[in-house]
Amino acid sequence: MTVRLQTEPLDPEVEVRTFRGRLDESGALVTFTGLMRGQDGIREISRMTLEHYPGMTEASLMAIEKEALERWPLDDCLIIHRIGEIMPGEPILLVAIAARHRQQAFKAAEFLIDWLKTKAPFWKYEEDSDGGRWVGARSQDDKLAKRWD
Amino acid sequence: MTVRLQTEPLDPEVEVRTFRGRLDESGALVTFTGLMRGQDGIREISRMTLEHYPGMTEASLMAIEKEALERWPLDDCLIIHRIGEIMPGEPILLVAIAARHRQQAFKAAEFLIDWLKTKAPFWKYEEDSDGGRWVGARSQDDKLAKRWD
Amino acid sequence: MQLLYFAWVRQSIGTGSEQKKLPENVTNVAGVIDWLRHEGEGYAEAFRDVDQIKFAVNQIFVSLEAPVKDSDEVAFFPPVTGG
Amino acid sequence: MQLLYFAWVRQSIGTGSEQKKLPENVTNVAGVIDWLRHEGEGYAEAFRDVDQIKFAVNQIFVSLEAPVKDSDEVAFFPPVTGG
Repeated sequence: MTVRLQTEPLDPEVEVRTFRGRLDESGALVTFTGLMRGQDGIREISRMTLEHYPGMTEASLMAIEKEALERWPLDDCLIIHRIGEIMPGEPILLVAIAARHRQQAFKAAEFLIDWLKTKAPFWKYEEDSDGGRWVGARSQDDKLAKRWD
Repeated sequence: MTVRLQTEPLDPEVEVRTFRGRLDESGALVTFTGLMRGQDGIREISRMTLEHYPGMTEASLMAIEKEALERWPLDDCLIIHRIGEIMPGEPILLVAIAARHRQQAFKAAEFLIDWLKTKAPFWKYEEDSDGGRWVGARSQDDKLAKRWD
Repeated sequence: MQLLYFAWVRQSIGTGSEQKKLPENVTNVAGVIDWLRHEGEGYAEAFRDVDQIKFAVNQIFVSLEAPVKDSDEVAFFPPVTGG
Repeated sequence: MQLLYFAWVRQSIGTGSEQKKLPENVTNVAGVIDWLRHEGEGYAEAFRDVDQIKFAVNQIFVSLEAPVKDSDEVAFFPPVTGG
């Protein structure tokens, strides 16, 4: 059970290898990597900056992880989130879930990400050649999070 | 779009790193690794052997991948399945899916595994100290596969 | 006809593949099973309960009524358990 | 009271954190917002549309009616966009 925020680049494969090495009797390992997209369909995004609420962000990720562990029989669980400056193509978020069977692992992974996106205090600032803007919340994310109420 | 069967050990992190390196504008990367469990709740399993139908197995995995690509807008997709002898803790199956958004990637990953488990010609033979047996199909897998009819 | 057997079907019959001449009166998968059942004890054992068997003609899953001809590849195996 | 601002709330107000004495007649989050609105143009701008603002008291998400006291840490920020 690990929650980590880091300004350094995130290497998902190194993290997953370590995570997998600690597993014992898990039959299923699901991972999700959120990658920074260099365009949003309209603009070319040159850089993103992730702001967070020191203290509350970590506590909120731990609470989300705890909730997942109460809802599903998981063997282990990892959340790593970048903060600070992020360049296109770089991983922003890694979630890894190990369980006996795949169903629980998939459900828990989707749950963690849905709650993280709507309940953990992070804010994205995007920059392109015209300047910068704060990314607005997606109503789709609120809809997805409601699945778990 | 890759489908591969291999007798050699499967290194999920090496494969995912290569897969991720080829991505361009994907925002979401979902992976599933199926690991051999050294016990089934009753017995200690010392070894597993995976038999397949050369030709039909590859064709069937490619057909499942094609179906996933028709159902969801995916950027890329990878299926690697072990055949032959497998020891406890070793990866049996790796599925990786990249898409713009996470919803499609998660759905496609679950779909691929559900169909693979019920439609791709593989058969598991388990051995323990009492001898060996062919693993029976799980009715739970049939139920999960029916979600996608 | 190219016949293929996998997993415990292969073990019961004692071989994974064989070439046999399709009898003229056999026209579908159900007929192939009835014919093979009389080819020996291992075959009888393998095909005792048809509900436990899946079959493919030329590498496509089919039903018992699917037509077959002598040039086909017909495979018999248990429900799949990969992944 | 320890006040924290994030993202565009922080940018409007011009600082990420400040210490201010809570007025005696202010007892809940809605009251804090009404009070801060009169602290200057940046505050007025940040709190113009309360529907666009989320708030936490001592790092817990709360509603506008949540009680506050001078020793609390109160944070204001836009809807979250991590992940």
